[in-house]
Amino acid sequence: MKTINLDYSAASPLDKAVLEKMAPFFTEHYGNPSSGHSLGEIPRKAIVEAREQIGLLIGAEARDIILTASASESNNLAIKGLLAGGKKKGNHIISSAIEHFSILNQLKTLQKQGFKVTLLPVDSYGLVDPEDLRKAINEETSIISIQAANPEIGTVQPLEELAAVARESEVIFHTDATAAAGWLPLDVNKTGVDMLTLAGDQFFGPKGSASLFVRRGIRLAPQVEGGIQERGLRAGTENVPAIVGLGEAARLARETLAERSAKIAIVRDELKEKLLSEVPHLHLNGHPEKRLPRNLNISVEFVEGEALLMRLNMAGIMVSSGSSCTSQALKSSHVLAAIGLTPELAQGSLLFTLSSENNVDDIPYITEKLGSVAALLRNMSPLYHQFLKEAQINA
Amino acid sequence: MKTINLDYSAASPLDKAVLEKMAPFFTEHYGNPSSGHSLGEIPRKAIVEAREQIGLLIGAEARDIILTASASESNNLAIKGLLAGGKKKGNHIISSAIEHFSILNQLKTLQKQGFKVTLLPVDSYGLVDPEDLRKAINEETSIISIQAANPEIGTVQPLEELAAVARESEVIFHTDATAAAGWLPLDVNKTGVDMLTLAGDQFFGPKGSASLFVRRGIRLAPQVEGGIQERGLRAGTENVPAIVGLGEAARLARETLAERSAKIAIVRDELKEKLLSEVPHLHLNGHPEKRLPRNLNISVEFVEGEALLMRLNMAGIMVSSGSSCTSQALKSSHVLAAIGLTPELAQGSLLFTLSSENNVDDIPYITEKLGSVAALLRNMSPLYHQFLKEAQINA
Amino acid sequence: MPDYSEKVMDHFTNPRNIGEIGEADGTGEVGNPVCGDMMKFTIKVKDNRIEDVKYLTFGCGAAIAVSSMVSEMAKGKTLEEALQITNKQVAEELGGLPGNKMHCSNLGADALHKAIEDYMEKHGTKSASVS
Amino acid sequence: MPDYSEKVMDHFTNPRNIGEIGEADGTGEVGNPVCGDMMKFTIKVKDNRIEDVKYLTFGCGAAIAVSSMVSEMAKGKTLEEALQITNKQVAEELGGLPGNKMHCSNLGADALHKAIEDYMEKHGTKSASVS
Ligand SMILES: Cc1ncc(COP(=O)(O)O)c(C=O)c1O
Ligand SMILES: Cc1ncc(COP(=O)(O)O)c(C=O)c1O
Repeated sequence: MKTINLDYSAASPLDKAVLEKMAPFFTEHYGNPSSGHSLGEIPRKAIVEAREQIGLLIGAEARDIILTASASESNNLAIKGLLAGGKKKGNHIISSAIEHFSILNQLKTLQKQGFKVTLLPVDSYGLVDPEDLRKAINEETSIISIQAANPEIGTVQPLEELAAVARESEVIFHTDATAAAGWLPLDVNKTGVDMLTLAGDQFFGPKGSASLFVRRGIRLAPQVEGGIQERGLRAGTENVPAIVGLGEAARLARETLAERSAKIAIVRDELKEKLLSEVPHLHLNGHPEKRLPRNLNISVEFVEGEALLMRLNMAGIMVSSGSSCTSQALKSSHVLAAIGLTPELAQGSLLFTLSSENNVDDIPYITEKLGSVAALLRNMSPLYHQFLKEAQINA
Repeated sequence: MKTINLDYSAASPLDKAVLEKMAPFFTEHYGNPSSGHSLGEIPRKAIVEAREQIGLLIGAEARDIILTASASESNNLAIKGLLAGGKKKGNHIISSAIEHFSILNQLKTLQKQGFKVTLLPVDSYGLVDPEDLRKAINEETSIISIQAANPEIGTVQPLEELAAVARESEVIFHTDATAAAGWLPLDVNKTGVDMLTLAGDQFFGPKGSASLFVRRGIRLAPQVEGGIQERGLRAGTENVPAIVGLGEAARLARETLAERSAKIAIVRDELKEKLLSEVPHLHLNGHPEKRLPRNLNISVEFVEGEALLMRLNMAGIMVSSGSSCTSQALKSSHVLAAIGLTPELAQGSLLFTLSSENNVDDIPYITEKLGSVAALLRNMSPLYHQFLKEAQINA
Repeated sequence: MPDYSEKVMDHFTNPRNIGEIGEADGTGEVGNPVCGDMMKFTIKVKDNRIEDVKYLTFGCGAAIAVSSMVSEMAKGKTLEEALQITNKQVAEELGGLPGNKMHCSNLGADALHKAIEDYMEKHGTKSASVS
Repeated sequence: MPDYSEKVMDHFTNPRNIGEIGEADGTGEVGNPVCGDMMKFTIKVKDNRIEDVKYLTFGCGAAIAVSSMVSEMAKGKTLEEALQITNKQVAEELGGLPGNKMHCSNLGADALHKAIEDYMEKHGTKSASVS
């Protein structure tokens, strides 16, 4: 059976060209970039180049890029690092209700340590209102962290406006751009963000490769302390192949971004249209236009996500869901709750994230399968039977 | 010109067999182990297997292994994680004067936060005295962290005795086994350590792969907060290829450890004998017997390490040094200072770490080159000229 | 796929006894959409035996398999026997359930018991042995 | 190798004017083994000019190259001209030095100046312009 992966944000294959660029650094140019002898030279130069490419993807200079091993690590370095090492204004932090757990969970810890946290609400599309941000800022506000785009519902935030509000009040603005980088044009200077997180595995780079842009003058306390790699901000022998891979993935993403995103958005839009028009009782989550090009999030009314996911999996179709059963923490998506979705619709949510591997030819099959799976599960759903009864009564 | 790498602890080539095992996880089995659909299955199983292999290398169970991205990260998780998340006895920490910076630098930070730190001294061989440890423990002592072996002078600590002292007083004992793992037999239960750090790149596994063994019942606060990977102790999408590589490297290390270590020690010993007998004014650093099988550390009197290193490099021989000029932080080795070496001898130290690639056939060339390079640099050394004058006067 | 046993996968793929008995003798509902699983069991009782049992389930793979398994286990049993069925037994019959599915999804026996209770209440035979 | 310029590598590989002048007119020493670099400059002065200059250096590649470069720059210069040589100029002549080598290793001009001072003191011509 053919496999149709529609869950590329969970994991994507490493771009073959990226792997090729990485390959010599495993066994041939394996040296430590800190070495004083010549085995360190090629790795050292390769890191310089990679850092430049990562910078170029977001309009930053190479020397302002701190290399880490995951978006989670970058996010932790940005917020905890700033609050431990920077010139804090006070004990207040602002973020949004729909951030990734690598933001939200550190905020919980910081709260226990005495920090005050404001989580800005979002509207039913998942948008943060810059006016809400303005009102939330006070003299104690040390950092604002708002994502560039949401990985689940795909909604893209008005980053420039949000960062402008932060700048007016001279509050440091961090953005978790993990879901956006490589898919949307990003420029740290145009948008005026002070720190930015990105991860290579979200745009066909290697797992274990990520970075944090830190605007010059901002002081962070390292979270992994030890050697003075990354200007003392992140200790540990450099993972040269991963860094080289991130650099190459960033270069490829920058060079093909507009085209790649546009192409994928066409397939995504077609899929959306087909699904919404042919399968009854579907509900689009997230913003209809302001969304990541590869992202589609749909709730299938009356049924639960894991069951859907398993049935689709049996048909070779891979998706993910915001249902509690599919989450490792057994909680349904906080993002779907924040946009006001009912628990039932949140449980029945399906997340599709596409790649260039997906094409319109598969859409009829996907539509047919989602239709039949939904019908089958609805047939055994007490909620659907109840709906039918109520519809009969109303009729 | 032939290259003779004698600096394998700085970086080693990835074992080809390990890379082969990793390869399918880049592009084929690229799935996210947390995925609910079948793309997550093979990666998930691969991680289970890798975790088992890592455990086996140190006599631990798979479920007590926390995967991280570097030894530095593991060390930071062990100490800061315990002090932030565990049931602390008090604000006292014991470590040794010759730990890696990923231990020492966090201790500095913790000191600023109010913790009291005792750094145990070492003797001229670099050994910590268990009696010193016993005396240093008080009712406030929450954690003891002493390395299994020193990466620079190679000295192997009496881990079992040290851990026994800790256990008597019911203090948690962490060991940074980064330099020892894969080279010396380690068993967390026989030695009675509570936490153990190791890193794959020290035994031909991939860069960016490391782990922390945490004995059941010990509570740590995650340092990278976010998703609930690694039982909530270390967030971030699993770096599957790196983990698979670490597992395979651990398996190979375990299966060949005794043989590999013995073979390399023979070459190392031969090199030591030849150098010490044929090049005048050399000085062996570290313990003559209780040392890592691949490690040799020698001070070349009257000359400075970087100059030696560069001259040897020009002859195709790669080594490193504990001199200030070769350190990124521009400080000469704290380890050599702790064993009481004079600044001059510390500046002239050379670290050789071998691998199976090295063989006795190269020893005459290495000896000859070290001899001629030392002579050449001594010829321009004010310290050597002074020594000659004093020798003349004394004669 | 989650780490489900073959038996779970079989019951999930081919769930037995789906539906709602029109004029049920007893009805039992557990769960809600917040926790992610809902089950509605309906039973037909004859001569103190469960003559027929059907269910509707909103929930994950485990919840569906559990419902199906419970329906099979209950059919033909006396009410007293059926009341002895525990969630744990159901999980065991299914070849085990992943640890994180033991709580919220493994409610089939509870739903069945509620249906039996409902029947007993309606027929004035509410037993003290209801767990 | 550290990121040394070709000129640094040339002077490191083929250092000029190594040695110690037996009956030197002036001697200047800087550094110590703690910081990692030591230089001892000896000069021969004739008609207010540096007729000969030699050095002994314990130190890293940069320190050796700096010593060698300073010796070349100084030779033949008047004492006043030689006193104008700055560490910065030496680094420039060498095509630059890595940032972390600018401080401890770049002391050649200082050692030279000390040797000139030594000469001037001995000959009672200590000048106010000594930097
Ligand atoms: C004993 C010891 N601990 C920790 C580390 C840190 O390793 P990494 O730089 O890979 O984090 C090293 C590195 O060489 C080491 O030798
Ligand atoms: C917006 C966002 N931030 C952070 C992360 C964390 O990434 P990782 O698990 O690679 O650390 C993710 C992961 O998907 C994400 O989507």
